Amino acid sequence: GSKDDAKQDAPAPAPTGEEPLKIGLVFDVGGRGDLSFNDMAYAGLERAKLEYGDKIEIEYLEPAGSGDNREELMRLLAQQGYDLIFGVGFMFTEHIDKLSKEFPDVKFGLIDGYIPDLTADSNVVSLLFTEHEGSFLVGAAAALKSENNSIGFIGGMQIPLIQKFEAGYMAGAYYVNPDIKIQSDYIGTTGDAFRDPVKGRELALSQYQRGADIIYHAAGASGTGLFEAAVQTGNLAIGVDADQSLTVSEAQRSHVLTSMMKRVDVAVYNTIVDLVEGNFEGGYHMFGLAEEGVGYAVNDFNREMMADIVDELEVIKGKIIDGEIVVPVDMEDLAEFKASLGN
Amino acid sequence: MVSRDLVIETKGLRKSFPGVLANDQIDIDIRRGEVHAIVGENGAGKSTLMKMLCGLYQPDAGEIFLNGEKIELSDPGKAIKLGIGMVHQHFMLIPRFSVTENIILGAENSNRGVLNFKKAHAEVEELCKRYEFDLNPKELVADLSVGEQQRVEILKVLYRGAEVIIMDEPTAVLVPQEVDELFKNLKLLVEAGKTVIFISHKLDEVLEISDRITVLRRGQKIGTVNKEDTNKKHLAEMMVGRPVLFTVEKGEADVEGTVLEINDLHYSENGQAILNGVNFEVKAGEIYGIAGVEGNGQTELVETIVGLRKPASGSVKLLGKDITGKEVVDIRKEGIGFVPEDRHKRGLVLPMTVAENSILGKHNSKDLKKSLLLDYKKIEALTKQYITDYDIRVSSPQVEIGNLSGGNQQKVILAREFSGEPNLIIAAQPTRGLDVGAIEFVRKELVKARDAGKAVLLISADLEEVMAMSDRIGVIYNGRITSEFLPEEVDHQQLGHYMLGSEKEGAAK
Amino acid sequence: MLNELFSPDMMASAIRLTIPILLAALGAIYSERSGVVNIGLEGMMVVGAFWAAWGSFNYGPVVGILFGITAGMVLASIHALVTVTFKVNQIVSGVALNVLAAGISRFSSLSIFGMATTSPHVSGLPKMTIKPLAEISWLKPLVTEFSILIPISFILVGVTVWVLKYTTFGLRLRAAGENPEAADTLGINVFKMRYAGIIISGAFAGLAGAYLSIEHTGMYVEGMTQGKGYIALAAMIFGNWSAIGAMFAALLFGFAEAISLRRITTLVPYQFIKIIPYLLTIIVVSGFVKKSDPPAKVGTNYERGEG
Amino acid sequence: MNYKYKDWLMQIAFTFGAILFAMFIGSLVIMFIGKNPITVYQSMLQFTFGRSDSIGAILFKSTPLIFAGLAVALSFRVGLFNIGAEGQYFIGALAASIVGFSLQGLPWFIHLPLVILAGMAGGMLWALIPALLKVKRGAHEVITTIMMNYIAYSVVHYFVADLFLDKAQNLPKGYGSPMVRMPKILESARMPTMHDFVGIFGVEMPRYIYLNWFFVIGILLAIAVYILIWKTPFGMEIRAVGQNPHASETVGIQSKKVYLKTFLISGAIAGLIGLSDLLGYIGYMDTDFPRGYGFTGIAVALLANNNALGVVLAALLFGFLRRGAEGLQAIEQIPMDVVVILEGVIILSIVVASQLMRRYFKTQEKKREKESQKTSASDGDKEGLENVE
Ligand SMILES: Nc1ncnc2c1ncn2[C@@H]1O[C@H](COP(=O)(O)OP(=O)(O)OP(=O)(O)O)[C@@H](O)[C@H]1O
Ligand SMILES: Nc1ncnc2c1ncn2[C@@H]1O[C@H](COP(=O)(O)OP(=O)(O)OP(=O)(O)O)[C@@H](O)[C@H]1O
Ligand SMILES: [Mg+2]
Ligand SMILES: [Mg+2]
Repeated sequence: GSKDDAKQDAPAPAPTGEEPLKIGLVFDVGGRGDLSFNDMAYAGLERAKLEYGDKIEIEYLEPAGSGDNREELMRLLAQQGYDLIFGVGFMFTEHIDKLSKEFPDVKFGLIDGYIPDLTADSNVVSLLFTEHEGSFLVGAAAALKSENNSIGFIGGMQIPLIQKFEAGYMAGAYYVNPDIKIQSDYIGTTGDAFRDPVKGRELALSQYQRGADIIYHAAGASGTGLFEAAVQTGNLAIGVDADQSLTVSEAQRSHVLTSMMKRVDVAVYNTIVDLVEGNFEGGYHMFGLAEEGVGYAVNDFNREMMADIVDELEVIKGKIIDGEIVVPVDMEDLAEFKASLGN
Repeated sequence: MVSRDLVIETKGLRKSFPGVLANDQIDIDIRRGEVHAIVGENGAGKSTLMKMLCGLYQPDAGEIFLNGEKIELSDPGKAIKLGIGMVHQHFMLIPRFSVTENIILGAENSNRGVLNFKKAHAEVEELCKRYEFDLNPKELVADLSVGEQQRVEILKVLYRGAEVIIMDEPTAVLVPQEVDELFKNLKLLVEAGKTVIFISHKLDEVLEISDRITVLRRGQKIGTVNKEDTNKKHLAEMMVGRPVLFTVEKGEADVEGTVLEINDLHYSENGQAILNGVNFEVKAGEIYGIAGVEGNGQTELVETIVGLRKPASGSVKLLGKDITGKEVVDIRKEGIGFVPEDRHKRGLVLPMTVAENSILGKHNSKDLKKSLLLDYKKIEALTKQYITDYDIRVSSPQVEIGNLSGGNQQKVILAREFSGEPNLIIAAQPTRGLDVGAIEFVRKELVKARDAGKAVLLISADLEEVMAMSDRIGVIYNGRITSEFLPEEVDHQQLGHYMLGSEKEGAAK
Repeated sequence: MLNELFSPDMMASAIRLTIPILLAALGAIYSERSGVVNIGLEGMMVVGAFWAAWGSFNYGPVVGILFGITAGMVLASIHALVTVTFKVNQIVSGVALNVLAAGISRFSSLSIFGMATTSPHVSGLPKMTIKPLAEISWLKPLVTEFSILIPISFILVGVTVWVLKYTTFGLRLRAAGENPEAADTLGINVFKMRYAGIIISGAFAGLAGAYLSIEHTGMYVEGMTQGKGYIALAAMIFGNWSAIGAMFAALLFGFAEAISLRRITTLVPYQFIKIIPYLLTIIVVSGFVKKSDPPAKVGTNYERGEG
Repeated sequence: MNYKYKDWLMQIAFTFGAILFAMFIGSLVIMFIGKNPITVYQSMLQFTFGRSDSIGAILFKSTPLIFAGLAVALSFRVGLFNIGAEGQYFIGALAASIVGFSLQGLPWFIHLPLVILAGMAGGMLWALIPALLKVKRGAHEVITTIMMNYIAYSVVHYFVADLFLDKAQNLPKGYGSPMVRMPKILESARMPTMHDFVGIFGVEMPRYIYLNWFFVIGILLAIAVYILIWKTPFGMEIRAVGQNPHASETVGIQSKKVYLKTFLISGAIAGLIGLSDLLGYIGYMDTDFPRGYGFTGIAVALLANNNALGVVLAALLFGFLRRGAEGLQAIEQIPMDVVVILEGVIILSIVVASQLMRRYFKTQEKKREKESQKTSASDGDKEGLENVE
């Protein structure tokens, strides 16, 4: 696989005579191949490798199934002199906090996690996304496209991160159509919820059968079950994190309305570029709508489907960027938001 | 030279297990159409010899001839093909299978792997009819009595067309009526030209049924005798190597107050009444024997007395104290020694050591503890005491008890249950499966206990034992003590009669 | 609300969720009836799911299913070797196999698909619809677009009952689990029977895995078995080691799981909806236990007396 | 004695044989991915034993497994199969962390023991339900404990994500995601690491090794369990009921009570499994709390043949493998899965080898027993009758 290729290139010393920069990445549980979150991080890594070739050396690791050795793996990379190490997911927050102090010379990229009081001089950069804003747009898209006035949401586990997706999505839908019916459910109560396509499919079917005609998921690999259900019932689905129209099977493609893109790849890539160019800065990097860090996907497969609503979505997007619309991040905010719509 | 009328002949058979020479230089000859008995003490090597004849074990040396031809019995299947079948001491049946399923297993008559039950049932019925076996082919073996189960075992062998039928201690588990039934069947078999090899510890039976008798001792053949040329005493001497006493020497009972008093005890299970108002009492210094055909509530009766089962109504009093329905621990505290009928299931924890088994149940007593921990020194000393007192043959108290022979296992139970001065001893089938020497010992111990003023309740399916041991006899039938006798009042025949349901006039309580 | 909960759609969902449990539970019956506890079902499902996806990816669904079955059988053969031949504790072996299966699948997935946790999308068998019945509205969800493995699974229940009860093989298999010594003295090769029982159970578990990956979801995802192997074992125990019993137990699990996926109120925290299947199982096993009645010698390895 | 010495040699030979066999199979896997097994093993050994931090890491990793193995082994001794250690430690850790963050102002010598007790109580509570159902209703403990595991995950999630989610993580609104965890456990309830202690002996353990006193507690507990099982009357009851409940009842042991008590003790021990991580390392309960120790505990217990002291060794073996796995992954770039495969193979080959060994010893013992029986029996009556025919 590509991993070996990467390794084979590595030993050859860079022609400049400079040591290549060593970049490491530790995945969230589930690892590569989830077609969404982790794969996006990997895509960023790969793109950097492709563009910088000999200047960098990459390595990625997957924690044990139980996830209890994240910190150890990162430390091992740090000890081996890696220059920049990514932790994919907020679960790394605490570990990176510790490690950054233990290894002041190593730089860390933390995706989704927030460590207080970072500055530009810190050796940690928090890479943060406004998933609720992107979700707002696909929620609006769903509401605009729904024929039954009924849509659905499927989350992996009910945790603040996923609830951000949920709240944004619902708000977007209500914004377009305050009377829309929204079903929402979660798959499970452990990390396994993000890799249970069986429940993903059944949950999706149950929502479709109860009237929803478009469902948005934030459930990692479980989401593949949603696409299967969409095909079976002839309805639409909305992907997450990556542009999932590109990765689903041919039959499923026409059932993917759009995807809420969370550009983890961009975040990873940019951070590497900064390091290579000598511009690395610690602190917080926000990836919002304005930065194209989140957004909705339009591609060759859904362009037609989206044609009639893109204009409206762009208008909404502008309003969010301008601050005219403040997208709720949790259920409390959502209730307020909904109430404000009523007036 | 091999003579024509010999079915089986062995020459110099030898079989050893790690550390034991179970069979050594065994030459036997079995004649066609005879009942040939093999006798010997526990561990003499009888079962081993038979297992070699049926292909279960391979001899280390020596030869086996069938009808004059040398044969190799590499596995039981081969022996069956050659017409040698074995009925094992511990039944090899599957309780959850029907009679037919048990019988045809391994010799199924099938159409491309599909069983034809109709045909199989018919075949089994046909066999039953021919040898006068009373069995329902469709019944589950679990629902059969021990005697019936044995018939299934025999049918299994016959179904496979066996000419030679080997039976390992077939009567050990049977009640007298069933033994009669079995012997009737055996005679029919012999008449039909089959040959029977028969192992037993009960010399009376051996003398009754067999034509010739071979005696083994410590793995060696001591000799073969014609029935006419021998008697019980002679046989026993050959087996044990010394004279054996058959009568239990016991003096007059010195009876004192009532120890155990049972009043109108009822017990039922799954809606079926098993004890229907049992009444009797056992006094200090006497042996009260309960005679009865198995399955008339004996097991349930003793288990209710010791607290393993909870009675529906009625009372059990020990030395005047009501112990009805109490927990086993509490009842035992009142002074009961209990020798259960199934020593492997209820009597011992086989994977534990002799020492541990010797103190089981007393493990909480202060004498055996040092603060919170068990005092293994004391336990070991106590066990060693038991080992000498009860002549238990074992190298050390730390041996797993499962390695001991049945007789020695039973002695450990006796030692445990008799020590600690119980007021009442309940002994259920205490000599089952034991050899004459061990039986002698167990009986002596029971008498000793009685002479020491304890009350002894003896339950035995062995009529002879009940008659010889008891000071009073109660007959149990259908969950009730239907009659009581003094041993001199009745003989075998009569007792058998009562056991089948007749009641002594005016005796029912 | 209630009729929404117990709609035909929901029944169809319940049946789909029943199938993997049912198949693995049927497999467990063969193994346990031969006298061997198979806690490695979970692992056998995992390899079944993976290799079925691989087979289907390369050669289409039929081959995929065969691969899934074969993979389950291969893993089961190890269980047989270790427990029957080497007489290792059956539970240890099963636990180790589950570890092994997880490692092997992840490793293979990485080497073959370049991804540790998922396969590409793969096709399943053509879905079936029973046209005339589909007209009846309350039957429609049950008879349209269903996987052919669903009816096959229920047929396999009947087949299992029949094999165990009415064939020589079944009789001997059960004998090996009830009284291996007796079977041995009757010339039955206990070891062979136990190998057969275990390997058949591997085939069933592999099929269950194949159903999950290629029939239900259309791809392999690591961890997609979600402990169904253990649940299947529970279903088999609860079904009292009989195929019919296991079927009802599996249906109960499937039904409860389907309920837990149809939240109709947000009043109860969702975590408590998710425990419905497990809670229901506990209630049922504690409320309606008949005396459970395992094969007499299940869990114990057989050794010939001589030794 | 002579045979003892021979037995020892055999034991060592078998163990080595097992490890060699496992390494052989492992070599095949390693060669399959195009690496040289010799160098891989070499670097694994170097990594695990040649580094000052790895020893500490191994001991730390084995700590939860000691408790897990003990919990499972104890239940096996009484003939029950506690698959529920998994759920029990989750609830134990949950209870411990609630006590750990909520009781403020206590000195450590009160707070820490309280937290540990809470952990044990949590585990016990979760074991109580299956135990009661087993004893009162005859519900099969394998089924009920599996179900209780799933329920535990949900309950923990409810507590962590809904009820006690730590709101004090001040994120800028809209950006990033808070950790899904409860408030941090107070310092007064944290288990100190063993740095200072090993420092006394001149060993300098890196700060990031979280080896803490739970390791010592685990070893002491193993000894305690050993004594409980082999030296106390109750232990004797446990073994007796485990091996023959009928006979036990006949001699007056109340098997149901023994089942119940043993299962509760097992649950209490299981409640400790997660505490080394919780109090010695992570410091808070989250939805990502390490899973799977309960299941690994089954392998540990059975590998140790349910022997309490063997559990410690088996747990150390697993700790070694897991530490080695990290090294292989980070240094040799060998995917973690290869190590998972190795783990499975090693369990299998060790149990096969130890089974062969056990059988060998059993026959040896029998042989000795039979020999001594024969000699003790044959000196009684030598005269015997001559062949009579
Ligand atoms: N499978 C075996 N392994 C080891 N030793 C055995 C085995 N079977 C029998 N023995 C030993 O061989 C000797 C003969 O045993 P065998 O079972 O033949 O005696 P037996 O005459 O049938 O005794 P019993 O009257 O008690 O049935 C005994 O010392 C016994 O302990
Ligand atoms: N498989 C075996 N391995 C070792 N020893 C055995 C084996 N089978 C039997 N023995 C030994 O053979 C002897 C006699 O065995 P047997 O089964 O005939 O028991 P027994 O003494 O007749 O007792 P019981 O009648 O209560 O079963 C015992 O010492 C027993 O330990
Ligand atoms: Mg015998
Ligand atoms: Mg005997």
